[in-house]
Amino acid sequence: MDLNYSDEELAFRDEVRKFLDEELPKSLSDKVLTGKRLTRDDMQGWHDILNNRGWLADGWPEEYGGTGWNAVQKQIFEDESCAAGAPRIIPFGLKMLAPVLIKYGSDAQKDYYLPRILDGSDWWCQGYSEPGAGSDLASLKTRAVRDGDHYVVNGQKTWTTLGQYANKIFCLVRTSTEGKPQEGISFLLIDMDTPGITVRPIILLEGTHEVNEVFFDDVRVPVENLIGEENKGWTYAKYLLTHERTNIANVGANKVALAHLRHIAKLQKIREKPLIEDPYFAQRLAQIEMDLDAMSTTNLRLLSSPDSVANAGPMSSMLKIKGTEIRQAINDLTRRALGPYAMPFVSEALDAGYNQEPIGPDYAAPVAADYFNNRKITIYGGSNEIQRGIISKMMMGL
Amino acid sequence: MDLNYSDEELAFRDEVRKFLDEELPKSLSDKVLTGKRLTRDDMQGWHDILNNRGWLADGWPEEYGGTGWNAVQKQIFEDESCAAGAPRIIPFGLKMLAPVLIKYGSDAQKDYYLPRILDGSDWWCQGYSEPGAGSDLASLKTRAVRDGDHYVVNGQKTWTTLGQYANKIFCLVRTSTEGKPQEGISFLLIDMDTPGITVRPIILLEGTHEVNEVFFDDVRVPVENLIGEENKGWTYAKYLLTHERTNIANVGANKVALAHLRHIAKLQKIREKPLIEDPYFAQRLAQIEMDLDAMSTTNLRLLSSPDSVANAGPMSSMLKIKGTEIRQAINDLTRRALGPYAMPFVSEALDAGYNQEPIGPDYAAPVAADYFNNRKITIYGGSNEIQRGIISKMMMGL
Amino acid sequence: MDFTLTEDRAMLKDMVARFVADNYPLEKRHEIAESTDGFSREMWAQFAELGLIGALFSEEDGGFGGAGFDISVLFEELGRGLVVEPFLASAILAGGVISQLGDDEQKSALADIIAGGRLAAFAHGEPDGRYDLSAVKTTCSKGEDRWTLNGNKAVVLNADTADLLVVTARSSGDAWDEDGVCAFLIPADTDGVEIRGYPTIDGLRASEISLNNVKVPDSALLGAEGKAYPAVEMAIARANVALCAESIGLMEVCRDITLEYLKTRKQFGVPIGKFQALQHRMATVLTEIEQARSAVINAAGRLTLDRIDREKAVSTAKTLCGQIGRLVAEEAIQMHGGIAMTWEYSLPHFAKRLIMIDHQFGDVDYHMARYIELSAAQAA
Amino acid sequence: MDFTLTEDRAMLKDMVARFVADNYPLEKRHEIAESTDGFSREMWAQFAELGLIGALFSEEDGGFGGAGFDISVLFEELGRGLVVEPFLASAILAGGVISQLGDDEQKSALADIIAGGRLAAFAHGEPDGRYDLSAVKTTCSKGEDRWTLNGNKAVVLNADTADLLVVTARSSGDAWDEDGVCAFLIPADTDGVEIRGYPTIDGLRASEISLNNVKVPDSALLGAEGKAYPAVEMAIARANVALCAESIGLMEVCRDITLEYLKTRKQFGVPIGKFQALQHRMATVLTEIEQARSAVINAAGRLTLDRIDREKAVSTAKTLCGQIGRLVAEEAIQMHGGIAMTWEYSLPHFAKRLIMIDHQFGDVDYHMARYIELSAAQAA
Repeated sequence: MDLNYSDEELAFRDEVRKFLDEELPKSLSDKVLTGKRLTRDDMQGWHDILNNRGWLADGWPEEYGGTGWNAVQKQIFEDESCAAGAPRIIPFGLKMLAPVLIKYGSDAQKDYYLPRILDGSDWWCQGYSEPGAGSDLASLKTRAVRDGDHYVVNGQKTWTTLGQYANKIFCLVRTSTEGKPQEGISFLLIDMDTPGITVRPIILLEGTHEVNEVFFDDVRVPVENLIGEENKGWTYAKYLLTHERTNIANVGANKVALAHLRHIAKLQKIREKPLIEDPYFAQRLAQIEMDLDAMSTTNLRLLSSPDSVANAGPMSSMLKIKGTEIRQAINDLTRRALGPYAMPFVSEALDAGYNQEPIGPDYAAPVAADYFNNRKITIYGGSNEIQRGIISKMMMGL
Repeated sequence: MDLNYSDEELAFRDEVRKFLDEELPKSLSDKVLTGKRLTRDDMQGWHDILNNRGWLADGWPEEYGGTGWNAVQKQIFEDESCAAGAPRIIPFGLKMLAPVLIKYGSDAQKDYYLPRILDGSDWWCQGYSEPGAGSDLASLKTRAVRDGDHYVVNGQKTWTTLGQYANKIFCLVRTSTEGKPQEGISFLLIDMDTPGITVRPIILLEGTHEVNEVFFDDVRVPVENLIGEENKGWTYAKYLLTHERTNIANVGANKVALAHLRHIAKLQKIREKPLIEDPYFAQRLAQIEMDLDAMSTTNLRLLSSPDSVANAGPMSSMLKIKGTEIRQAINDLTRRALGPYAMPFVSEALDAGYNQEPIGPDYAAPVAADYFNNRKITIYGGSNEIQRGIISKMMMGL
Repeated sequence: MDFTLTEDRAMLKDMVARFVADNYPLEKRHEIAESTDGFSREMWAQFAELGLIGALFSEEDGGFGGAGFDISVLFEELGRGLVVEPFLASAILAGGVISQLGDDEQKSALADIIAGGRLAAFAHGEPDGRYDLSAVKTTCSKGEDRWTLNGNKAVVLNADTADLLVVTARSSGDAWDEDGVCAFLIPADTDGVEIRGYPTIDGLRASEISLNNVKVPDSALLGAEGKAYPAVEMAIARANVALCAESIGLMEVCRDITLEYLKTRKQFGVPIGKFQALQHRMATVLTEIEQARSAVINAAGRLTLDRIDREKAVSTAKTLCGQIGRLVAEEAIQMHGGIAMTWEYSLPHFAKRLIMIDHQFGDVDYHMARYIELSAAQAA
Repeated sequence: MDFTLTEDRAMLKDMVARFVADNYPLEKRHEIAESTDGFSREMWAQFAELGLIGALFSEEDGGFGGAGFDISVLFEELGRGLVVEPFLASAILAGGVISQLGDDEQKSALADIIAGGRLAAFAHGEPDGRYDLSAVKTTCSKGEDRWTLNGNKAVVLNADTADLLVVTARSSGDAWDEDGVCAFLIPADTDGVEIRGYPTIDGLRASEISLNNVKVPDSALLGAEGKAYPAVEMAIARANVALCAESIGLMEVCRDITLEYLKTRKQFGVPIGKFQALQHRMATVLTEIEQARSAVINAAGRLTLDRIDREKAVSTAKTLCGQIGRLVAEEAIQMHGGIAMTWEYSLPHFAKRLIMIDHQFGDVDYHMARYIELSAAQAA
């Protein structure tokens, strides 16, 4: 047992800091740290900078361009990136599709798609959920019918995050209705430019456009775009979801959000004293700090333990549950920290370039919207209820 | 809407206070208010005093000797009795069996048993639960087989509270194994002196003897001791449980326990200041006060509302859940209030007549034991999980 | 004790419920909330005609109600409809202060307010004041026969459409002194009054107000110089009863939408309401809503008690409604899943309002602390 | 960073686990706990022989361990066995102070303590002191070549069987000053020391001690006059790591017993573990236990850091273990139902100890407040 960074780890941290200091544009980190909305170019720009440095693919094997980092290095990179105000890396191609391609894709698929993910040629989005298939993903209905050397796809996907920017979508489609619902699912890669695809925005409860519906109307997809075997897509889908949950602990981002909350709590006054000195507020803040401090060790401990692969399912479920609960607690307390100034909501103030005087303190504008928006994190990627089910099935045999 | 007592209600309250002042023995209220253990005579003595005044049976129709009080009067009586340190009335005959007798008993049964409940000739205990039939009461296995004009009873009951003092037990027994489990159950009155009955104490986790196991070995019970019809006992049992839950809100007792906690918190010091002024403690205390203040109105509101009969099931479930949660919160906070002095446990110190110097403050002795003992209240009388099931079935149709 | 509504209030309740159900569907509410005014003048006129504004005033003031239970009955139904019209700003807050402190001349404005012809707003909270009732730094200094006001007011409900403002300012003492707080009734277009309106995240309108050498006549002073605090406290106590009652309406709508969804939405081949984990959580939601309702009844009924008992009941209600409102809103969203995250679905709009009520006139922590202080003062 | 145990500690863990499983069944534990001494001298001798007491001391002090992870590994296993022998009192607390402050003469007692031949106890807490570390009102006044001690000590673990006492007393300053606290190492049978032993609700033994004109020689003073506080704080930090680790062992036993029960106990025709409401609560229990374990690892590993970082980590662990321990104990009892209320079943004894750990050396509220103070000091 040793909780201290080794000399190598410290050297790595310094290297990361130097890189961030030199390469992360100030205009971009300012946007991130003040909660402004990012454009497609903002996100793509940071992706390209990381790719140039060879630090984009921290979860890939080195042979495909991965970094070869261990769990501690990954955490150092995440912590430092978040602290510096780097945008989050868009995960759909890099962290969700790529592991599936690497494990189950053909050589041709790997050779073609992986480099395009790295160099930004492709922006992927995810075609999993459907209006009738949320937590119960296996009940999906989008059909793909073989017609010569194409599949013809009909149906509808939903909750497609940043689908408005994507040129590719990976989809779960039903290729058979026989057997259990899981058994007739296939995993298809689809070009968003194919005729018959329509993207319709879904506006979220606080008014933003992050997610979309994607409609498929006789969309013809070449059979070589199938991953692995027909009707085996459920295996690949589950593999992907496990990877998604591992990323979802978000320790680094939570640390930054907590630091921002502390910053606000020092500036906000309650009866002329800093809010952070108010005993009730201090108690709520301390609780979150303690939870996150433990969570950070839980994260490293579970990710670096020898049995991490065997228990990947339930362990990542625990990380998902606790990570999202802590984040929601931070969002909630940040909202409270503002007092009455949580109420004003001038949506334009969240766009870069807004130059009117803020309503109330300059950090107030995104806070309530973030609280509402982040209700999603306990719902998506397998709701926390689904995660509890996984834990009780896999760890307890209940 | 009027939250104030009417003149008549105020007059009633004064009458109750005068009675308590004159009739409740100081030696008894001292024991109750300091958390000492009560003897059988203590409990029976108070029962007799109430009976002499005609104030024993507040839930019975007047024709059988009931008080004829409405919901508000009952609450006033409960509040005042608890505040004065009156012992709780042993409910098994008076509040559990009697309503069943009155609704489903024969005239002969009513004529014989009801007066004996009032005058203390009979001390009843409850034979419901079995080792394999707890929350799932309908799965009970104790058999009663008809043999001439007797039933022959074999089996085992458990959690029989104060069975060591009882001369009678009312039992659910299986008289048929056909149909659904609920359909073959009968409701029998059994004399504890009948040959074949053995009572074995169960010692609770804090070391007290409150509950028992009762074994039946070829116990012969006259058929006239059957309540209502054979195999219809489930209906009577459910009726009884609903009455039990209504009493279980325990608002008056909770108010006294809370007042005692406030008293302790004024005497306990934290860095030379009264504990009650500590912001964290004050917050926990205020939360309980607020919950109980609302609960007290919920209780009166639901009990006195016109649809109280129709919704008796789910309403009493809500009262049970909230009442027990509040009581456990009080027990928990009282335990914390003591600091290190929650640990010492000299069991004899809880018996009347113990005359050694207390360990720590004189109010400390019963506190931790009460906390542990009262874990039972969310389990018995239909666990809070069972109550949530009732609410979701009956109020929500889920 | 009696827990049934009087016949008059039962009628009021039915009337509002029916009107809102018939005339205030959610799409219409969105349209109204997004309009320039942030509410509908036409609706407001209809509400006035139905006597709903008058229900919040005593007969003496030209209304026909004004008691705690009148407020709670009305606002519960307004909550059910997510009504955005300025009942709180114009009637309860500004109207409430005028009613308590105004002379005959000033009180003549009440008739217009009740009739819906004039709108008033209550410019009291300040940028650094958070929820504290006496946090008035805006100054008023008296000249020959007029006063000069300087300062800033924060998150003032419906000020950008108000004809009249009730403005608080300090003639003596330090911020956080109760003594020295004055209230003035002034036209909203008085020189030096700058009002910057904006939407709130839950669909209301509020404003930042700056007061730059605002000159007002002596006759604008409401009540005695420096003695406005008790009336402010009382008006805000009534506002909190209104907000808590509104939250009960919101909670019950969230509950009902969720129950309906649990019965109809299928996953894994069955309605999700068949899942015991959700059933038990929903049972908790139902039980807690009854607790919140009781707290609101207690607060509405105790508005007539002594100050400390009144304020303790109000703080209890605002604390419990804040806690339980959050539970209800968050559980309703979580049990729905993704659909509850979308603008086009009904639930999130009720949930948003339910959460944001905690930010008006004191959140859970503020009222908990206030309750503790009041209890200590009572014990002393 | 590295989260695997060293080979030595892995062996220690296995050895203790095996010994406890083989020699310390629950019936035996009850028998031991109910004996006059409240522990078994025979067991103690065996523990000593196995080197378990020595594992809590550094090589310099004649042990072969003594680091945070040695404490946590050992106490977790002691927790699993509900072991009542005085590891905490004699080794961690009294031994820990002697080790830090003792001169060679005084430290010679450590060999006996490690060998199990002599028992020591730490008489520090006082009747009015609650959990505060500097709440020492017991006085010590210096005469020619001896000191006179007067005062009372409260809930002192295992004092009634101790041969030696480490007693704190104040030579200067007011209660709650850190400066002025002295520590003395004295025989327990010194004249004027009155010890009243009693059982605790979780099966341990503690004592009230009164010190009436207790005369002790100069040579009994541990370290410099009035400067014992830092050593007391450090000894109690280590005690809290021990208690937190013990609580992890207890939590895991409660979890395992409950899981087993959920799989075997049938109601409504199925094992109760099939009920989703219980499954989800159990998943929360599992997740939180991982959090508690992480907090203990952090505290054990940070014992060597600067005072503030060390104490923050300790307070974090004691807070989280207190909160999560209570969750685990209460949920385990509730999910069992009635059987968990009975003395003859195993679970409640683990649950009782788990709850009562919160009452030793600072409960959840105390450590939360302490954490906040330390954070503020760090920020300043």
